[in-house]
Amino acid sequence: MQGQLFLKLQNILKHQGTDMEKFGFTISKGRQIDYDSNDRRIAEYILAKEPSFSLCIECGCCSATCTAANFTKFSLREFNILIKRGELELVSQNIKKCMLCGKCTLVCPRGVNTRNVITLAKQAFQKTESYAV
Amino acid sequence: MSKHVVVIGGGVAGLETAGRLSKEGISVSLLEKEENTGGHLSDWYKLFPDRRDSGEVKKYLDDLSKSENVLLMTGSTVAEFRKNNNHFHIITSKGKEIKADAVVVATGFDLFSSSRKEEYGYGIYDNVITSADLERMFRNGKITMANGAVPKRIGMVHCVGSRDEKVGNLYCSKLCCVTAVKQAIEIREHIKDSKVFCFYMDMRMGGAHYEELYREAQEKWGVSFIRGKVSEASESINHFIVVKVEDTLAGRPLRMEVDLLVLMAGMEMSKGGKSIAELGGLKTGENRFFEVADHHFGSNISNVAGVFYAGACTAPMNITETISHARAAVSEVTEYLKASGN
Amino acid sequence: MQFDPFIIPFNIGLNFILLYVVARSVIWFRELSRPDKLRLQRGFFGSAFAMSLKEIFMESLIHRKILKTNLRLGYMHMSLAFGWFLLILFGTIEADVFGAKHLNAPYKAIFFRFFNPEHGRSGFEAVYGFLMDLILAFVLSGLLLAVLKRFYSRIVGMKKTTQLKITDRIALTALWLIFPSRLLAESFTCGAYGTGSFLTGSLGSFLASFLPAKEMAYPFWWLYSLSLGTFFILLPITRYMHIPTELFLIFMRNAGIRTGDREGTYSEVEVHSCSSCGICIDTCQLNHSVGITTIQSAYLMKGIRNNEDITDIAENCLMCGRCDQVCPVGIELYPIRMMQRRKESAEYHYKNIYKGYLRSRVPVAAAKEAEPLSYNYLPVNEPKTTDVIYFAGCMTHLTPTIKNSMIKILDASGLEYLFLDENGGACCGRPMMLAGQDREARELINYNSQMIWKSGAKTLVTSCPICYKVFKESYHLDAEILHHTQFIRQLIDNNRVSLKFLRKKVVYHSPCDLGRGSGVYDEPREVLNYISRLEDTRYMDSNSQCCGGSLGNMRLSSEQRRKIAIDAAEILTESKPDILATACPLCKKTFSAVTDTKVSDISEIVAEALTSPVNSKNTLAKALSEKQLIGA
Amino acid sequence: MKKEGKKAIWSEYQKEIADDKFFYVRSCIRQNFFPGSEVAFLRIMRDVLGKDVYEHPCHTTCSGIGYHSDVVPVDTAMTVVARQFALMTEAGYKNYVPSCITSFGLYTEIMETWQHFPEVKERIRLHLKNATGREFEVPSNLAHASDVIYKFRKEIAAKAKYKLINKNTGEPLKVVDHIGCHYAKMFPSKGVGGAEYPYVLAGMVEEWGGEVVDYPERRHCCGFGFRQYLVQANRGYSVACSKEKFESMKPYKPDMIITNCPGCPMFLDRWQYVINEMEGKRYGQNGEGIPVFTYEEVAGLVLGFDPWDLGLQMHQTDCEPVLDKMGIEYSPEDKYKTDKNKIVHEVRTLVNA
Repeated sequence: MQGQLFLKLQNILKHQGTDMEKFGFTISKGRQIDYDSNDRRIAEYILAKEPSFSLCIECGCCSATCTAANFTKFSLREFNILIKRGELELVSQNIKKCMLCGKCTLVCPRGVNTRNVITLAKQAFQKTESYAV
Repeated sequence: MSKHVVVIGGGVAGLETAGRLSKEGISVSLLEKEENTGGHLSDWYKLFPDRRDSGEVKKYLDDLSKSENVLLMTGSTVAEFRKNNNHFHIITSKGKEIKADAVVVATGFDLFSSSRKEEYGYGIYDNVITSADLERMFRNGKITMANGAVPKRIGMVHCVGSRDEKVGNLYCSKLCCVTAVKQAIEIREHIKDSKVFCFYMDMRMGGAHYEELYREAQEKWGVSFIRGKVSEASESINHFIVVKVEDTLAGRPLRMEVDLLVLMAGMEMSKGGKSIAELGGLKTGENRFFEVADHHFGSNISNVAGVFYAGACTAPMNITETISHARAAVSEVTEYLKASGN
Repeated sequence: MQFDPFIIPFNIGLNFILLYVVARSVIWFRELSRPDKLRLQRGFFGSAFAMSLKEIFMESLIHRKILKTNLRLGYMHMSLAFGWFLLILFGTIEADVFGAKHLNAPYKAIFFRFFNPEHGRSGFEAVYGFLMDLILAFVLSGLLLAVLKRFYSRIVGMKKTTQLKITDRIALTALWLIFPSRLLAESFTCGAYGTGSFLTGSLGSFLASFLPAKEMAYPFWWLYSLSLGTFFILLPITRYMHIPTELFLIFMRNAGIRTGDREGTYSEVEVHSCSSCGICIDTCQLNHSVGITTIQSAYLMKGIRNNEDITDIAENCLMCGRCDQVCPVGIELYPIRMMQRRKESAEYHYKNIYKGYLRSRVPVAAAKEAEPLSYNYLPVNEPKTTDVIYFAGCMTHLTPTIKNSMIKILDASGLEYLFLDENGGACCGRPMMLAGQDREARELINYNSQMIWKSGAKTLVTSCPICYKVFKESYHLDAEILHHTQFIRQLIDNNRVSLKFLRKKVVYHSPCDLGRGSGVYDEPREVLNYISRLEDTRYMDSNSQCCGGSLGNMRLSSEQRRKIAIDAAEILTESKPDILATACPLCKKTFSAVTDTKVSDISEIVAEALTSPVNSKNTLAKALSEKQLIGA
Repeated sequence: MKKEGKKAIWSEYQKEIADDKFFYVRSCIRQNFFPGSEVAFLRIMRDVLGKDVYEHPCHTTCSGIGYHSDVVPVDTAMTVVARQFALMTEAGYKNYVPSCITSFGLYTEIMETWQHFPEVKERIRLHLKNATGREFEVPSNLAHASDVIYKFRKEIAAKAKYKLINKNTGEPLKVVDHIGCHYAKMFPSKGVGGAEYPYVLAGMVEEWGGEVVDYPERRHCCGFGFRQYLVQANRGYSVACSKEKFESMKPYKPDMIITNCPGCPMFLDRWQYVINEMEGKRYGQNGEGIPVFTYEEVAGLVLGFDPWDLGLQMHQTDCEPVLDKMGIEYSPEDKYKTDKNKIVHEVRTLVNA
């Protein structure tokens, strides 16, 4: 234990090491969606090719019947919203969990072509390398 | 002996009641505190759900109530209100004394004064307006920000002064949601590439064709609906309004700058109604609207025999319901007059 | 030496097209895969050769299939193709018999009248002349229909014909000029010399009566040669390339070569054998019900030939396979469209060079490094060993009546079974495949296969035709794969279930993936016949319609799907049946939303007809049914 | 921005503040956060304004810091508060003035509770009797120290030697006012100007020549929530809150921040140093920080007290820029000299870090 403590102190004195080592805490990253600085081109891309995307009232019927959601954390309702808000991190990591089985399209009370939305989203992520799936 | 009825309030309900009563051969004195009748109707631009011009309904009501049986007294309120052996003595603020066999209270509603919701900064930040202000802008055909520029991104805050314990109004005003959707569509029609955001807790689109209007707003006009009650609005350095809300369906707080923020003010018991309640000893409910005798088959009857209610003074109502409620009041009055036989 | 300058354009055109066709065939043959080369060689010398000749005669000349589907359109094609063939054939004989030498250059046969104006005055020559005129009239009648079809397609009973490209237009005009210019040329020559038969002779003498026939004839002979020449030159880059290519196709098909799922010579030959005749457009429900007329197979083929961006065309299709059934040229349209959907993962694709006269194969950049697995979140658990596996499929979970009926039937059968995806298993992979994403589909296929192998099942029963087709085609299972209608059929045969007759008038909608997709037509109808009064409908079995709910199409809006479903349901329930039966959860869900007639799956009707006592515990059912068997 | 809108709200929230004979109660932590403030308050009240401010030697903490950290049960807190009131009654005073905003919040809460539930008050009376034998009276007027300074802001302005005005540009200093959350957020009617647009500090600033800045995150907490900064694991939230505020006020280029709570000046001042260390960001103009003051310090500066007597050298964000702008003479050399001019330990500040 002594050695480790000494190393910690040494770091503090020499001003290296991460904030965590120097201060014992870091500045918490906010969870706020900053709508104005987000990039919503992927949402616009999807909306242009699939107009029914605008009809979603976020009722969650699709996520309820989802085959993948039965096994893992995957909510199409949440992804639709996050895409519209330009929060793409979570979506790009999880979108390939979808099996395209089509149950969501079948149950959607607003007739949103969810299968096409997912496919277009995947294409869009492929195109923008920062979120390559 | 022809009967005489006093109708207090010259809005939609008052005009409809006066007109229908005169058709039954009953003479009416119609008291209206403003200089002209129509109540809020003359503030509206187009009406939901079919977005017809409000002038058409105004014209219908004016034609209906223009008859020699109806004595219109504008600019006068009720100073005194006494009832003795089922006659009513009413003295108006202009000193005129009226004797009547029955009274119909049609004092309607007042819009919630949005400045009471301090955290939204109405009256403080330049670009925070209410839905009534927006209707006026539509009527004059110009939607502009305080500095005259055309707004591109508009936010609409639902439930301002309704369903809100902090301002003492627990009830839902029922019509702000559909008004917001209607106005969102009108904004999109007036301003070409504008973008409208509605911040709602629940979309209460219960009336006929309301849901279709909601769908049209999404499908045709690309209006975005974000579920979350706006916590506060403040002004950024370039006079945009910063809206802070939690996007509850994304489960994360959200910050957004809008050019114009429209507060959908709810409906409250009117100031005139409150004074009539005191003068006439009329009971008001927990939400301060008049307490009706029975919610199913007595929604026009008050706790004082001979005094009847018509329209939104009993509860938030749209124009269709107000007119039907007024017609029901007329049938209650005629039945009462026949029964009392004096 | 009979020669005249006007024959030069004809000769150039003819030699060019012959050389081109030979060269093209050699290239195509060289690019064939080894097994296909062997098949083709064996095909040339075996019985397939005779079959091919017969098919060439019946299809390329007579156009038997088009005649069967649309008489007037068939006659038009037959008269042009068969008529022209006869003209060439008898023209050559004429040149041999009556000409100076026996073996003549082709131009001598085609322009025989020019070189022998005096010919045909009497005896046998006149009879032969009459025959030649008869053939010419036959061709001209077809030509007349073709011209009218172009401007008013109703004449030939076609709602819509394909739009044409510029080169197509020029080639078409050249084609249309060939026979009229021959008629006029021969008539003027006959008019000038007083020869010719009923057509050329009478027209000739009529014209000669007020025109200087001798001088007028020569320009028409030029026109005749020029139009032939242009037509031959332009042929390779127009849809008329289908004329030579189809011969090559017929030989390859009869030799046993199939399209497979990779672009190659056979798919290239198929793409160039499409004559854009428009029959696939006419039969497509997207055309009738939704008014979409730009995505049908004719445009897909044209798009591939001209290297256009056809993602929209490739993806907006119900994949119902109806156009496959009616294509007169017999092209396997379904696999070719799937190839276009798998564009990203293809190893190579074709590119036009020399303005489309030739196409070269271009290797596509190697696929990205192995992508991380998409479905490693699926739980790997040990299924219990069993003989029979019931795999409901995603869509069946949305139609619980089917699931419950199947459980009732399985329990009643007394067989030991495992309901593999009872609480929602993984998708069978076919919808992913339909979207052209094979790699992810393969992952799902492996996942499901593991479970099925581990269970050691001998029979796999599924309720969804979409799953059935992928189990059959892409899974490598040793279990026997049955759609539940086949399974019920087996139960009835080994009378494991006893069913009562339901006095119900039933019509059967054959789901695309079960019928056309997998060839299962009989068992569903037999089961229905066994327990109810099954009636026929306007479209049955291989040309039954699609319900519109297909997962093959990602682009249709819910409104468009409804229109297709409404039209299809209307036709199906023309005879006011009690029940519209089908064998697919997706069809059931789509139809039940658009018709008042009761829509049930065959399993539901069977469950209703079950007489033997049903109980949920297998063992108890087993004991009972054993007793019943002994007792029966 | 329409000023009348705010004035209309301010007029609704007028508060009754006593004008003399104050029973002053100190804060537990303000001495070691900003040592000069409480002394300055007493000096201003007694020497400058000539008010009677009595400080009972035996008064203790109000136990609010424990109560808000779930360490002290509410009955105990009430009994401690009752004892404070007992000291006040014994000393013959009726106007209770706590120096700390959290205490003010707790006193208001307890007095409101007693008013609505008299039986609780009797129970506490019994507790106090058993524990200390003392009797207590509820003060007739409760006002926070900043309310009192607000009440006499005009008198202070009259005696002012300096103004909150930039000497060389003549422009009023742009001041961000940050009100402690416990001041009015729980009981809006108990704060001057209400909870949304509190006027207690804005009144002082406008009276002394400054201009108040209204920036979007003005309602945001400064990060001093006990459970945020006490527990190291949460300290990241605390500095993140301050950062939100700094990012939001930066465009307005404020000259200084005025506060009235023990925690806000501490953290708005210290976190500027930490953020500079962690992210190298500074929110003031030309590479400086934004100096943070308590209202007593500002009053002292306006009255011409020596900055080092006010304890400004203890700030980690240097105050010299404001002193220069206001034109206050001060001697940099004896910044860290005690009255026996012995050098005390030098504080590592933002600029010279």
